[in-house]
Amino acid sequence: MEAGPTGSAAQAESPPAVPVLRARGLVREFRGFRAVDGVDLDVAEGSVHALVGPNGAGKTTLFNLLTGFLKPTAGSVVIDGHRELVGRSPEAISRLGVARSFQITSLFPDLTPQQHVELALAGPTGLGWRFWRSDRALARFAAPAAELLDRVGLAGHAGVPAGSLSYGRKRALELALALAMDPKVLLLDEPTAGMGVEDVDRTIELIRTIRAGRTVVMVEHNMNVVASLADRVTVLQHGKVLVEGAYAEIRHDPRVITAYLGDSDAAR
Amino acid sequence: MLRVDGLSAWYGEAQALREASLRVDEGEIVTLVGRNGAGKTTLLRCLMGLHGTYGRTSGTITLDGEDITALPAHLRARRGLGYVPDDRGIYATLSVEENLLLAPLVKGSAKVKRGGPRPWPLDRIYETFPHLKERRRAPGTTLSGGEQQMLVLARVLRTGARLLLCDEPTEGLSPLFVQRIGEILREVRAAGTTVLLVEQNVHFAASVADRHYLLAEGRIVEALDRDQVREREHQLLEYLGI
Amino acid sequence: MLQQAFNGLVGGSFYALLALGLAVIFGMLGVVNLAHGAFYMLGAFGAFIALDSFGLTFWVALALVPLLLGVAGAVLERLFIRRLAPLDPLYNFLFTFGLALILQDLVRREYGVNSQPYPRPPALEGTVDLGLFTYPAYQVFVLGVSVLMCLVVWVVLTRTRVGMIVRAATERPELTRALGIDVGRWVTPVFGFGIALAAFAGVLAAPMRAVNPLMGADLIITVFAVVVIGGLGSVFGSVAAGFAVGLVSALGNLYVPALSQILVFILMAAVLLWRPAGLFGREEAYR
Amino acid sequence: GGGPGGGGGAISDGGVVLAVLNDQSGIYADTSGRSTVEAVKMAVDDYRAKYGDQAVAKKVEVVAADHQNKPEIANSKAQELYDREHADVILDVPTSSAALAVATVAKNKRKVFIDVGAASTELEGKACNKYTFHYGYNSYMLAHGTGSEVTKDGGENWYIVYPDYAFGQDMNKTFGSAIQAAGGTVVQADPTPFPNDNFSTFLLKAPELDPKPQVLGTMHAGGDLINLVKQYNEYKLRDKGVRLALGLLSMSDIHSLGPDALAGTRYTTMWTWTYDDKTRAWADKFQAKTGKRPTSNMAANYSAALQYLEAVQRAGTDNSDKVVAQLEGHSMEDVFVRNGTIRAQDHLLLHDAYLTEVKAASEVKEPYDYEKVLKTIPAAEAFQPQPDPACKL
Amino acid sequence: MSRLARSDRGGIVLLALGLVAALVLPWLIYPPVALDIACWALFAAAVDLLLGFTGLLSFGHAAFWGGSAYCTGLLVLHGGLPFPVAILGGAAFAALLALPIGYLSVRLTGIYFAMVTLAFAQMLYFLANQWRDVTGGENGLQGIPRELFGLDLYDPFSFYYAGLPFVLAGLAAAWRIVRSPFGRVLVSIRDNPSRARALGYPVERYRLLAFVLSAALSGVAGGVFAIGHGFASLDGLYWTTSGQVVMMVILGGIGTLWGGAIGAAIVVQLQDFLATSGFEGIGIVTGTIFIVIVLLFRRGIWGTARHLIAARVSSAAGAGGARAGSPEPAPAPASPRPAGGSPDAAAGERC
Ligand SMILES: Nc1ncnc2c1ncn2[C@@H]1O[C@H](COP(=O)(O)OP(=O)(O)OP(=O)(O)O)[C@@H](O)[C@H]1O
Ligand SMILES: Nc1ncnc2c1ncn2[C@@H]1O[C@H](COP(=O)(O)OP(=O)(O)OP(=O)(O)O)[C@@H](O)[C@H]1O
Ligand SMILES: [Mg+2]
Ligand SMILES: [Mg+2]
Repeated sequence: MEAGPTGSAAQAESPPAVPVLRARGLVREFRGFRAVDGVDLDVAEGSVHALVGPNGAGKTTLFNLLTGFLKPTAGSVVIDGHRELVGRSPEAISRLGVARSFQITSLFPDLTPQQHVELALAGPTGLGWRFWRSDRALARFAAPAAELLDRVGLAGHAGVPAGSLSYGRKRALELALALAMDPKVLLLDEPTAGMGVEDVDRTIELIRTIRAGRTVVMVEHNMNVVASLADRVTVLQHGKVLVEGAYAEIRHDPRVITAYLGDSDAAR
Repeated sequence: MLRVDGLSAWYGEAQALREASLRVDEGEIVTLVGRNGAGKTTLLRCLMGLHGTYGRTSGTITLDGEDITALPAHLRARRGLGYVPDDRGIYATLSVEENLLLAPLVKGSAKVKRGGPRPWPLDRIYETFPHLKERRRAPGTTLSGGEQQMLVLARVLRTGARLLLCDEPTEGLSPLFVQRIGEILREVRAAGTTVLLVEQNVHFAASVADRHYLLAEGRIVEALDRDQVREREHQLLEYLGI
Repeated sequence: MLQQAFNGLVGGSFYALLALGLAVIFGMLGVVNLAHGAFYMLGAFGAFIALDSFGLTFWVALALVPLLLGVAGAVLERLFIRRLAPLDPLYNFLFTFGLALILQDLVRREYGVNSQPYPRPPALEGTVDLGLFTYPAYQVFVLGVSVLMCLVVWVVLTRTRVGMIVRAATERPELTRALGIDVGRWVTPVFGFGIALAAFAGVLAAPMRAVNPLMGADLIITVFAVVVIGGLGSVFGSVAAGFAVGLVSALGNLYVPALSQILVFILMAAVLLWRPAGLFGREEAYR
Repeated sequence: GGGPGGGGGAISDGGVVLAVLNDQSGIYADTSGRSTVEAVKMAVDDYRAKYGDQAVAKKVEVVAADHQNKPEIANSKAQELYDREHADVILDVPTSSAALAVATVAKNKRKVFIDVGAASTELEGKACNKYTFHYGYNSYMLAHGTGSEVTKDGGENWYIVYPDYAFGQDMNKTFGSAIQAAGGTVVQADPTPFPNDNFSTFLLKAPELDPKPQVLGTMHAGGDLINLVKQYNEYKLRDKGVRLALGLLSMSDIHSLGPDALAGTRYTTMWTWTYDDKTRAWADKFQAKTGKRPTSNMAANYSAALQYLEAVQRAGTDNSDKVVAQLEGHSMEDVFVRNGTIRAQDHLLLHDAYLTEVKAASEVKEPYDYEKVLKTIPAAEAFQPQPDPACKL
Repeated sequence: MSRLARSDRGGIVLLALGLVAALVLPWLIYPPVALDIACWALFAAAVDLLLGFTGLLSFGHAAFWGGSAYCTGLLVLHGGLPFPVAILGGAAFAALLALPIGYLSVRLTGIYFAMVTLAFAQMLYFLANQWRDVTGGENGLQGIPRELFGLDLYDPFSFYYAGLPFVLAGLAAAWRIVRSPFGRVLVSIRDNPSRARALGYPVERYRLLAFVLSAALSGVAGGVFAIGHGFASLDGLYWTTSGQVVMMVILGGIGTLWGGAIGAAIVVQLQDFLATSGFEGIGIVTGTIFIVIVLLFRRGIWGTARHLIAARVSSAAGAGGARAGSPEPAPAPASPRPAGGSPDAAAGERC
């Protein structure tokens, strides 16, 4: 599928006023090595914002900083214009409506996809603390969970332990989990990596449907995906922002081409 | 060089490979394509002798005329098989450089004829992958996803393995680097290395491969030969749902 | 005061040697060896038996006993530890717990609970002048030998290929095999070596400590605390913490004797509060 | 055993059952343990030999149980011994916590319990009861004799180190008051961790104290004691003018360290097999049966069993209350007990104790002949002069 | 879901059987021993709650069992409270104690957690040993009366029935916890903590609550035990107590909850037997049991039985196609080698 800028141009029409997620001067050092080096980032409400950049540019680290999995050496992250995220635990941040998927699949090998999603749905309700209730209370999430699994194409695998799913299906389940949390801001770390072409397309469709009413930030190396989904693209290099703009703008930027895209289209 | 005859593999009761047979000749790049869950990873693991912990297998694997079906993994590696696993397989407890230096070089012996690919010296690796040089003292798993992918590829290149079994080596790599990998694969082939490649990125697969095997539900359903590749690429893509 | 500090270091030598053995074994094999204390005890008994039944001197025992027990450890690894290695590490923890009980009881049945006599080696009877103070020669020897031992092990593990392979084999045995390394060949000697270290500490202890079946049982818990303080799985941390804990408990005995029993644990709690992974422990990376 | 207080008739359940409940697998297994059972059997033999057909207890059985040093096992086992094995008396119980637990059982079941091995004075203090007797020694006896005698012998200034648990704390207290009463001073008393294997801190400190102590008093036992003495010698404190006095020393400890390590060290004991011809004769008999020399604890159990049987004989029954009445205030004399009386107010056996010194290796003539009695401490001085007011029988 | 329902029904039958067994126990064996079994069974269930369902092996649960024993005893002795209240007080104390210990320990997992809890329990042991005025030191806290409103429950037979309700209530609570939404979260945390975190579950706090609940249940067990024996001793705080309860759990089967009761019955009976057998090798016997279970018998008794039954049921159902894994909490504790996380380790041999 040859995707052009057309798809994204249509959606880029409504430039929103307030950035829902705003990072200022984010720095993260690992024993003197600056993986993220003074990144400013504004993610507009309701947009799909892609983060691209060469390997090791600091994308995943930036994700970790945004979601509280790592503490920044310096800088701040604000959600909704007033709520500071730095200093909060990952779970607190996820309760504030910022959910993420992992670049490297991370699931509960013994639980079924159905149970995974139920668990994710139950998270914000506080049901998880009720040690005096029967676990049948979780049944009320069964139907929505099944529906979600259907949406990511896992309907036929809802009852199998996740450990025995193939890689691509695990990725789909990752996505379902992020969705289940119904986040305001959804951070997807390479959602299509390792997926077959068919699944990639389905995932693009899926992200398109779920973006309604929420903001999506994604790290992606697949330019087709970026092209067809992203309203805005930030290119990172060496922990700094190299360029930011719509896909159509950055794809011809010579700096981006030398640092990242390369000149051939061997990349899909 | 490599022959696989009637290879089947099970996970417990579930069969993941069904009588798969294939052949890889010296100096070619052969790809194995198929949808998620088709059994590609399983096949590579069987070739490497790593399926034993999951379940049973049957069939025979022959390398340079020697039946290696019952050979333990480390001896297969010494015979010249180099494995790039799909989960990368970086050691957290080793530094990047140690990750590189860990695997012993493939040496010529009575059983292994030499003359094929040379092991890559460390300098050449660092030249090719400058990222790795920069981070060579860091613990392996602190590398970014893409950097880890480079590291595993570099690791097998350094040993001078004669037959690379690569499970989705381009996954998570930037477009620029996917090109680089393509170049590297062509380069090592020129130096005499044989490659069996599992790929999802069909464009990439088509751009490097001499031949394709198509895997579906654990069966080899199609084999496209060197000359057929170009003309039937279209058909192939169609098959994969593109 | 200085003398007290020195004494603390001597006491710390035993912690350090035991912690080192523990760290080598579980940093490398992922096995927490609860029988480590029992092997320390066997080391001391080995020295005693060597002298009592075979007339072998301390010096011979110092070389021979760790060797023999190291071999025994290797056999143990081959027969049992290896079978449990692919499973949750808790199984090996429990296995070695059972082993410790058995070893202790076997020795007790044979030799009783009372301590066995063991003299100091004649060459180290006297005292040495250390400039600021004089000190029993044997204790100076113990400190010197342990420091040396720890240094050697540390260098081997971090600077040599052996250490690298062992670390790799610990983390991903399957994959390591696929890279052409015969993992099984490496793991066994490393386990044996860890045991030999414990036995070595035991032989060193025989002339200055009570040689009885229970001598290792209580020590081992303190050594656990030492390992936790030093940083989980960090060889360097374990050794450093071993000496540090020796120092702290010697000074604790001097200034706050009432607290001295729990000082180590208080120290451990403080370290955990401040750095959950221990002083030299590694933090997790999220991808 | 007979029903509590009931019946009055001769022997219940067809015989007298003596139960030895002690540690057969833990730290007391050597000083007490299974050899103690042999000692008790010897008492039964001697009783039979003495009374023959006249014996009230025609059938005497000895049973044994291992409490593994766990008070809860001692507790359940004691109940079981009384209920199911029909034990008429339980003997030994060398661990204080276990002994106290068994005392409660004895009280509730109204069956006799003669504790031999435990050092706690609580048995004749607030935990005392009508059916429980404390036989042999206690921490007062161990500490008081040594404390006052060594002080009188010129050891005026003391540095005391004691293990920081009940036994050590008691010993420290009694030692302190004995030393003071004899005109000495305790320069300092330090608790040490328990268990501990490194006493260097204390040993380095000892000669530096002001005024310099002449005596290092240690209240340790078992492995800790061995550690301490080994290190005491390592630092050559004797050469620096600091003598060693011990709270508790057993024959096997001396054996572990070798007599030279301890030569000249003083301590108090309730019995030693080398005391006189009578004790030696008994020890020979014991060795013939078990292959070992008897510890004082084994001898004490022999004596306790014998005296119990004698009391049954006098009472003409094994009824607990009647036997207790026979034991209370009774004066006795045997191979273990010299000048003994069981004090009626607190059921503590008062008897002679011995201030003892370890022989130098050159004086040792045969294996385990390590102890030299310096002075007999008369029964009236050896134990607490007054019963603990907390004891209400 | 129907599968779950079926296993629930089977569970009820088993529950009834267990209840009957609990009720007739003192008729079958010596009543004080029966009470010991009941207490240890609850203790084992509490430890299994942590080991089998949260993936944390505590080697320091003696702290809660023994700590509660002391507290219960003190409340009766000095507070003059009726023992049922004192037992609850003891459990509350254990829970309180578990807060700081848990707070420091739950950040660690696997064997490190075991080591740290072991060390803390040992610290408590030393404290109790030294703090003699309150605890009685090594002599223990003796002579705890057990009467209720003037009723003397000294007879172990009648006391068994006074203590049993506590044990049963504790077991029921453990069961409820495991089969609650909370329990489900615990299992997921056990399997992949950082994933659970990303789903919005504060992992440490969940572990801490599990730890505290487990401690409270251990406290109930320890309290009943103390009243039952009439004393609290240092021994209850010693690490061998922790070792013993872990042994019961693995003997019965990790993650089976009820297996612990079987383990408790066997170990207590064995100990009782060894005490009079004349075989002076309790350590050899216990050690051998440990080794044998760990090497050959990892599912434990209950686990093996359940596995066999499950296998028969599924083969009877003629399950075709892909074999679904058990939806119930896995019998094995935390996934093998949590550090590696690679599939080659994770999917490795399961017991
Ligand atoms: N550890 C396992 N246990 C049980 N079943 C497994 C396991 N690993 C894989 N499978 C199953 O085996 C089949 C083949 O899996 P495999 O991983 O080989 O597929 P793949 O072709 O590599 O897929 P992908 O492109 O997603 O990596 C799948 O149906 C999968 O669910
Ligand atoms: N815990 C860590 N300790 C040390 N260095 C780290 C750590 N985590 C990441 N790094 C380094 O920071 C840099 C950025 O890593 P990051 O994972 O953010 O890259 P990325 O942009 O996501 O790359 P990719 O596309 O390959 O996944 C890398 O060079 C990596 O080695
Ligand atoms: Mg990344
Ligand atoms: Mg795959």
